[in-house]
Amino acid sequence: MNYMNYLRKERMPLIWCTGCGNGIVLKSLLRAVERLGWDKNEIVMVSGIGCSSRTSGYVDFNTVHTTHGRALAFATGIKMARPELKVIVCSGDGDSTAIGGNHFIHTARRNIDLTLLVFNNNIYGMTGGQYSPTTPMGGWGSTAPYGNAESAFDICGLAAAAGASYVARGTVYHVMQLDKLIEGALLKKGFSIVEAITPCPTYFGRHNNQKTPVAMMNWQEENTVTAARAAKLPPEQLKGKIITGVLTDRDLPEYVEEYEKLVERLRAQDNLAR
Amino acid sequence: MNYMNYLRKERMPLIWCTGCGNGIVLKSLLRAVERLGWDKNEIVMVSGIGCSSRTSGYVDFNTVHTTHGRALAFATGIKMARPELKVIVCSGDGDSTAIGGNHFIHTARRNIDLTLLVFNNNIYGMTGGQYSPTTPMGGWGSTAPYGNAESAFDICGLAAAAGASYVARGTVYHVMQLDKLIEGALLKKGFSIVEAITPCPTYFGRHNNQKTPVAMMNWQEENTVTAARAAKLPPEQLKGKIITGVLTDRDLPEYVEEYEKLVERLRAQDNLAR
Amino acid sequence: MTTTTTPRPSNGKATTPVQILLEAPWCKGCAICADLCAKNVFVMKNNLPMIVNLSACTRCMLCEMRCPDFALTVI
Amino acid sequence: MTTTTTPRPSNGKATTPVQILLEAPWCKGCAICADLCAKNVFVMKNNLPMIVNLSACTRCMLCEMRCPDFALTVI
Amino acid sequence: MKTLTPRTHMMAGNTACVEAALLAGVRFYAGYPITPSSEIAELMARRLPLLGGKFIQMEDEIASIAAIIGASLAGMKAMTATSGPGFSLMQENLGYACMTEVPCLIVNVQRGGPSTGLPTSPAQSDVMQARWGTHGDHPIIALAPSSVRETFDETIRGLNLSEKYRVPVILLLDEIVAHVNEKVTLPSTEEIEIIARTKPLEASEQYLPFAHTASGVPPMANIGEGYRYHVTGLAHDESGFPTGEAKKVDALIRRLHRKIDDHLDDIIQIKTEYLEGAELAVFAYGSTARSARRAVLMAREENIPVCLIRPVTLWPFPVEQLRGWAKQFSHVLVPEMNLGQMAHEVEHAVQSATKVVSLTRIDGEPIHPQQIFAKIKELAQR
Amino acid sequence: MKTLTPRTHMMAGNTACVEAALLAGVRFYAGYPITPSSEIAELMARRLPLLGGKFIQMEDEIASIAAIIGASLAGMKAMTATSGPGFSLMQENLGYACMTEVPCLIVNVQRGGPSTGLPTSPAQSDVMQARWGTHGDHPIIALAPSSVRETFDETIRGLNLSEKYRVPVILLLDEIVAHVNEKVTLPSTEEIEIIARTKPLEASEQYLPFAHTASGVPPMANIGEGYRYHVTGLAHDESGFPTGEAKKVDALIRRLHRKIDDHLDDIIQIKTEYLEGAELAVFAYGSTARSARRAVLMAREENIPVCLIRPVTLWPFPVEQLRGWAKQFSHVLVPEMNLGQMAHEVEHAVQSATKVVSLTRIDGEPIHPQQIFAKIKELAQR
Amino acid sequence: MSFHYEIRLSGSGGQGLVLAGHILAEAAALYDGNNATQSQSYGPEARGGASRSEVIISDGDIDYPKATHVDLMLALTQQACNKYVGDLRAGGILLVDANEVANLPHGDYKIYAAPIAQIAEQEVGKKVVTNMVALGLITELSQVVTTAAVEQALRKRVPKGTEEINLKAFHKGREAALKLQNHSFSSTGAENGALANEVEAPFSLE
Amino acid sequence: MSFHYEIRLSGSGGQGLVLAGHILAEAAALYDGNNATQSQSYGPEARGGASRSEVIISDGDIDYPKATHVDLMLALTQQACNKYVGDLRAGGILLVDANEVANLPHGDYKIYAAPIAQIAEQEVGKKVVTNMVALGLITELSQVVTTAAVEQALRKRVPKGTEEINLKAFHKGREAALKLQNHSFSSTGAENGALANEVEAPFSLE
Ligand SMILES: Cc1ncc(C[n+]2csc(CCOP(=O)(O)OP(=O)(O)O)c2C)c(N)n1
Ligand SMILES: Cc1ncc(C[n+]2csc(CCOP(=O)(O)OP(=O)(O)O)c2C)c(N)n1
Ligand code: SF4
Ligand code: SF4
Ligand code: SF4
Ligand code: SF4
Ligand code: SF4
Ligand code: SF4
Ligand SMILES: [Mg+2]
Ligand SMILES: [Mg+2]
Repeated sequence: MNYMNYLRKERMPLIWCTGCGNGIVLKSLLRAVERLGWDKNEIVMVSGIGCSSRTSGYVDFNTVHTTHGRALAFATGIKMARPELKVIVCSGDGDSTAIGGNHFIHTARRNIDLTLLVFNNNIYGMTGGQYSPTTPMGGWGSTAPYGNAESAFDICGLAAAAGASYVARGTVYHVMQLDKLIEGALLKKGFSIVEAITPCPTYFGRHNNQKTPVAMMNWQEENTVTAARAAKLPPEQLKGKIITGVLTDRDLPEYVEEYEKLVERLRAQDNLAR
Repeated sequence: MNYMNYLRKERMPLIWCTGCGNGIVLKSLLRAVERLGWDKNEIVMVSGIGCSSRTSGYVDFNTVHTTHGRALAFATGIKMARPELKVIVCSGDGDSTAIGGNHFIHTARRNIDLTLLVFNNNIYGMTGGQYSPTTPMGGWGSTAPYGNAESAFDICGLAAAAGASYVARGTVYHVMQLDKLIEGALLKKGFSIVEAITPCPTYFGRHNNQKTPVAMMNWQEENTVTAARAAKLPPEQLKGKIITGVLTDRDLPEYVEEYEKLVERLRAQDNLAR
Repeated sequence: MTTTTTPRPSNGKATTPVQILLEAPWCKGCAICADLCAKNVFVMKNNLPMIVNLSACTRCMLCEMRCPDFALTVI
Repeated sequence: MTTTTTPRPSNGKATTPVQILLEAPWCKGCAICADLCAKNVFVMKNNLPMIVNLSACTRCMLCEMRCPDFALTVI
Repeated sequence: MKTLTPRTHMMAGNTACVEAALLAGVRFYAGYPITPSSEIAELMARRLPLLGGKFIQMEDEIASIAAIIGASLAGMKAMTATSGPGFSLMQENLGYACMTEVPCLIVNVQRGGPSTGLPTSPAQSDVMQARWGTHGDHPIIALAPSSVRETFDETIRGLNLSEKYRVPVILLLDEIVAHVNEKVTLPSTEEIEIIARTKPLEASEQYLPFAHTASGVPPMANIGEGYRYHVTGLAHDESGFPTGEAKKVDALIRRLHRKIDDHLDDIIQIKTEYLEGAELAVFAYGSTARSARRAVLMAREENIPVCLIRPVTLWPFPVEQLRGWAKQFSHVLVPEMNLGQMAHEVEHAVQSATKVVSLTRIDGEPIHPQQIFAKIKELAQR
Repeated sequence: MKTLTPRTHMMAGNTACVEAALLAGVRFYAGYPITPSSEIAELMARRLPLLGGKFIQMEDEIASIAAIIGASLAGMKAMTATSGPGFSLMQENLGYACMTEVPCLIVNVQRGGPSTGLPTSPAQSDVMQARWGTHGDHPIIALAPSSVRETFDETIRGLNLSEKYRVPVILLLDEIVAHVNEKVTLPSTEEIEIIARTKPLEASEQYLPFAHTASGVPPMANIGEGYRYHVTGLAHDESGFPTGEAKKVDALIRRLHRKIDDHLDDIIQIKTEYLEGAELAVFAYGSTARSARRAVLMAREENIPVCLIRPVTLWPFPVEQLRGWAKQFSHVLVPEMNLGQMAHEVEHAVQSATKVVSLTRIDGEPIHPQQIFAKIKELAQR
Repeated sequence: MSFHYEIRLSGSGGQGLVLAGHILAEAAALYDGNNATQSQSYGPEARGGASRSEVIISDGDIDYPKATHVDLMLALTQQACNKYVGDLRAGGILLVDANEVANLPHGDYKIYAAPIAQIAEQEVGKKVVTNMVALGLITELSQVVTTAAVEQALRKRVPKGTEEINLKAFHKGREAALKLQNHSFSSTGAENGALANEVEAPFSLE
Repeated sequence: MSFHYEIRLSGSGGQGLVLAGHILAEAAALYDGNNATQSQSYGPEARGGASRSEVIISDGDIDYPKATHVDLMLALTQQACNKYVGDLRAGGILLVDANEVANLPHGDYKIYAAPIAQIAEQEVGKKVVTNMVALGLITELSQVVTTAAVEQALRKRVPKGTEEINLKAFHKGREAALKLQNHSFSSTGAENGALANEVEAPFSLE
């Protein structure tokens, strides 16, 4: 496919570091959009602040680069105002689960029809490698020089517990799978989230024994198990492994629709009253 | 027991409405404290803003009535600063899961050794009955005059997914069970939370077909199933039911302890280096 | 402070007399004590619980535990 | 823009010639394309992927899909 | 019994605010309840669905202002309402709205502060915060009506200014104006002017969403109208993309201010009574202006030559107007339910052309006319 | 090669801030990273565990300030650091610290605003926000050092003032002061005065945690020391419990201000060079004062009678000092990396005793000495 | 001739005094053609304590919307009476519920005591209409609103289907007032402090 | 005699120029006893673009800590050269990596071109010490710091165990400078615009 149909070419090359996985996620998203044949005028990309949140600057959609952690709340306003728009939110692990954690769980609870792509590089890339809520315990961060003492979030588990319709996890190594997961998310009615595991070679890899972008890609290969396979493996073989695939896919009431049902109910009552 | 040993008698009577369940939760907590024989000087009660958060004004502990939604963050500072203190947080459903949702999930993730009591009355009582993240879909709130279009949180499910060690749910009707749940929470190392279902007759009951405090108590009786019994019942019999009991109880790394281990590791290295 | 004392009937359980104390100024008349007592020990009168059947009391303590306003004490 | 064209070897799969295009100014030399290509089609040279074995290419597209910088195109 | 026009009602300020906003075209409300603003949310929840609009209660105030900015970008007139603590939380995104030039209305029904303070008591202690609460240099419009009818008018005017200048506008009510029920006769719809944002005329390719136009205000395309531009809180150039180039940054920030500074006449509303020949002035706003007016009337009855200066626009501050009148007065008395926040600005404006006397109250009680009257008498005798 | 004292280092402002804080006894840091303040968090994360202190990275800035207030209540000296966007988010709880009188230090390393603005560029555009960012009337202390050494000193002084007056103190750095590495010779520990909060002497039963003492500052018991009192952001009486009684509320809010207003001499630091006989003044703070100093030296070489006035304490504002000197100057030039925020305050203070000329820059570039010098020359010729 | 009349309705939350105030103000402003304001006060954070609702009626502008020289005050509870009587002007009317307010304040007041809640309960059959009984009393005692205007405002304001019972209560109140009109008295008052420890009635935002 | 000397080190992120600046400044300030400041600039939000580190050395106070009349500028990449050469004063020294900077700027500069990275790679054996090679060149070309001071500062600043290789690189740089010293030249320059589309090197906070 010709990615350039969806990019603001004059903004290229990308700002990201050598081997940063953000571009791979972006490409996967664009392929999904192309397959779905969506009209660029109807797509809105909303992002927060972070390396990954810079994605919105490159795509030729309606793009809103908001404040740190708040992208989902802005996106909720956009979607409510114009439900016919397709709203995609790009966000980092910090943006969506640290400062933005509350909007994350509430968007999931309302199950509003948005798609969230979490670029999970297990670190705050933009600000120089501080540990994030997904940095593994014991891992390095510039604010965890002796190893991180905090437990990490399972982003997907949290999204499911909060009420999201569709929850999936993929990696940039397994790019074909990622394409499918994102496409599934875009098609799903309700809140859909894809956690894309992506390398930050500059801060995460360099200090966490994955010295090169390629090493980080290979690490992904070695440490992931698909949900389908995982179901068949004994727990001890899953220790420390990342489970990929569609983890939750269910039909739950979607907020905008529920709201519109309410309006229609009122209209009907109103007509009745006349 | 003589509750007065733990109360600031000069602040009585309680500010709460007739039949408000907050006092029942408070009593249950005091009984648990008495059974444990804790020293009042070592107990800190931290609360946010809301009817339930007024609890801190009545108890003869070290009490901090903070800002709306932030009690857990204040409590984290207190606990980190003085780990030997027993820190109990009292909060409403709105305080802890609406505006305070982010601190809720992060406190759970860090699994810091605090106990959180959520007074869940399914509404914002203090400000006049607006719907909360736990108001059932279709229920009334002063901002949901036609019925709430949002899905509700499962507070306990969320806490567990975020990483809490101990998660339990009780009701003020089942007050003996509540005592045990709270005692279990106080004793647990790590983040422990008890969701206490409690009536707000003034706003929730009045408008949601539970006209009196007694009707609300009876509603609790009729609509709860213990986790033990629930395990044996078919799903269709559990529909709409509230599951009570200890829902999660596990040993996970506790933050303050992990931090102190880190400090010790550093000390050891330091000694080695000398 | 209303104090009502009566010897417990010898139903094979406790033998000390039950006392139920009401801190009337704190009672808000919610009727939880009265309506949820399995033994119908109280009736509500003038917005306050009035003891009408103390002898039936099993000292289960539930009325005390459920009184939201620290107004009832069973001893 | 480096354009390399070669007829595909007839290994029973595709028959049109594979082309791999590099938008050199966008390439940052991460080596993902080169090191992860199962067929070792590239080697890194001067921080850029250099095609050394185009005939081995199976047109799996993975190098293109994984190039983070939109620098590689396989056609 | 007299017959009144059907536009005469007993109404509270919070209600008037909602009715005016709906009339002005607000169709999106996001908020988080807080006393004494909650009635605005409650009424919106009741009214909006019936008008095909959207009401959403967000998880907090940060999300609330974010949602209205989003909705406004998508083309809806949008607003929120809160009080001090919530207003503090909105500051970051308020700055975002300034920087990205997104029209919206933020109502702050002031209550006693700081912190949780006195949640049900009136105050006027967020007026400086309204100007300076968010980080970085930014322009702001803030309006402070004194009556229910004026709340109605200023809500509409605030929304109009917001759309016209692409700025967030802050409506500063206080608990008294918000909650008092009084008799109002609303204007007929023909009397009401409603302004909508200017749309671009050029094609998408030529469109500069943050153009340095002569007026300072760039036309605004809504999301979904085919313009596909970029919106960011980073310093940006006319096209909307981030820039760190000093010249472009300078041009942006100065234009943001120019939008307001070049249109002071349009934005500033300041009302006076008995100005002519007055030797003393009372400068008062919001509900305090009601007490001040009563006090001025009492003083006039005793032939004290005192006038009332009543700014309805608090920001931009009416510096020129005050400076023009200042010489005429021996004193300007500034009663306010705070510790002299506007008195400081008055003092700055008049530059020792007259003495400024600050009358403060921060105990949760409104300032009584008698208190102001006593002070006027004292000043008249100096 | 010369031999220097072991206290001489090349050090950046952010580093000096950390070292000073640790020396002054800070043992608790909670923060959320943000450019250009992140080095403070990173250094704290490295240093605190080695000193038995606690470092925690919170989920956001709201939680960060909440955690330090909690830790301070529990008896630890505590601080956080952030920049504009995070500082905006801290406003609600900053007001809580003011209301509950909890000592703590908040560092705001200023960067270009509004909104995300210019994250890596210097600015001084949060000085008004530092004063007025939270809702409600509240007093504040804000300090703005110009050099690395002064950052060291003011960090200690800030912590001291915070403990002494039971107030949150804001240290306003800018990106330049924070990031420049320069040669500093630190004071020896004997030269450093460290102040800790006053503890109550009375028994728990007699203790009034918010007593209206003569100094205005009530002694403070830490959590766990047996005093078991109540802390609330609601208006409260001397015992700490909520009250709505007008008299008590009034007494509380006025005492909170009195604490500061009665101790201006202790709190205000303002430095001058060449004041005597000067006919022109440059009023500058933070890193801009460095350029101003250079410009003044250049002008002095051309025999222009200009002086430098350099406030280190920005809030409370040195009104009296300025007012005292004002008559001596034909002009006061106020260069600052914002649109004239302090120039406005200077203008207020001098009350037309002298003309105030504002020199502004908001494009992410520091103000160059040459730019100030040119302006001085121009003013000298007027 | 210009007039300015201040009415304060006090009691505990949930007694419908805000509604009564609304009706009074609307009657005066919308149907009698005067000006009127109505306002209420809350305790901290909306819970707790005595509650009051105030109505000012005037034929001129009403600048200051809070009552300060109250012409007529209603007190349905002792606590409210104690707390709010301070602003009642000398010579003003104090209307109390005879069964609730035992300790009458000391002062130059015209005091009327009627068993207001009891009338509602026994003569109308519903305690919730206590506020309307009080409204009837106030209408007659104050003479600042016309009966017809109050009737109209009341019909508009009360929930549909409850108009008649509310009107009945209103008229019972008026009748009680007519009986009382010659029976006002003053009191030497009791110490207010005596009641300090009394339970605070819960308050709910109406 | 008073002096004030401004050095700008430019290249792309990750080339260790901040460290080189630190060493230079510490050498001057801590071991030569002068004053010095060191500062660096970042792109927006810490990512992207060319990077620079600046050192000012003086025997007096350094008020303004940013370089404005640069006496010596190092450019390790073409992009950095284009972007930052503007502040190089007339007659100032421009030191470029000969293999990287093909288009030399037009101007009254003393230009020295050395294969800096190549020296590191080939003569020292590690490309990462490019910064230390540059440091050696600068030490000799500028003559504002003593070799001994730089050696001391370098030993203190580089990671333990790498002192020798870094020192080796430093001295290789010095040697290169000594060879070059008579080989500066000026250039008529190329159009800068030609390179506008070139890739921006990634930047990382060091
Ligand atoms: C309110 C606020 N706090 C902090 C920051 C600083 N900040 C910018 S991005 C970021 C974290 C980025 O991490 P993540 O979201 O994981 O994105 P990444 O850069 O790793 O893609 C932080 C802390 C900010 N811009 N605003
Ligand atoms: C920042 C902020 N926003 C809003 C409020 C207003 N407020 C006070 S309590 C409350 C909700 C209370 O609900 P909950 O936590 O469930 O407590 P409850 O009163 O039901 O016990 C709200 C919205 C506030 N005080 N501060
Ligand atoms: S810092 Fe990390 S996340 Fe950011 S651009 Fe570089 S590699 Fe990517
Ligand atoms: S409003 Fe509800 S939660 Fe609050 S005190 Fe009354 S009954 Fe309890
Ligand atoms: S103790 Fe039990 S049986 Fe006795 S009165 Fe109370 S509830 Fe009834
Ligand atoms: S439960 Fe308590 S408050 Fe309720 S009626 Fe009984 S004694 Fe009174
Ligand atoms: S398409 Fe596949 S086989 Fe061909 S070069 Fe790319 S990765 Fe290698
Ligand atoms: S993957 Fe792309 S950026 Fe990386 S080396 Fe290959 S072409 Fe260059
Ligand atoms: Mg990240
Ligand atoms: Mg609640």
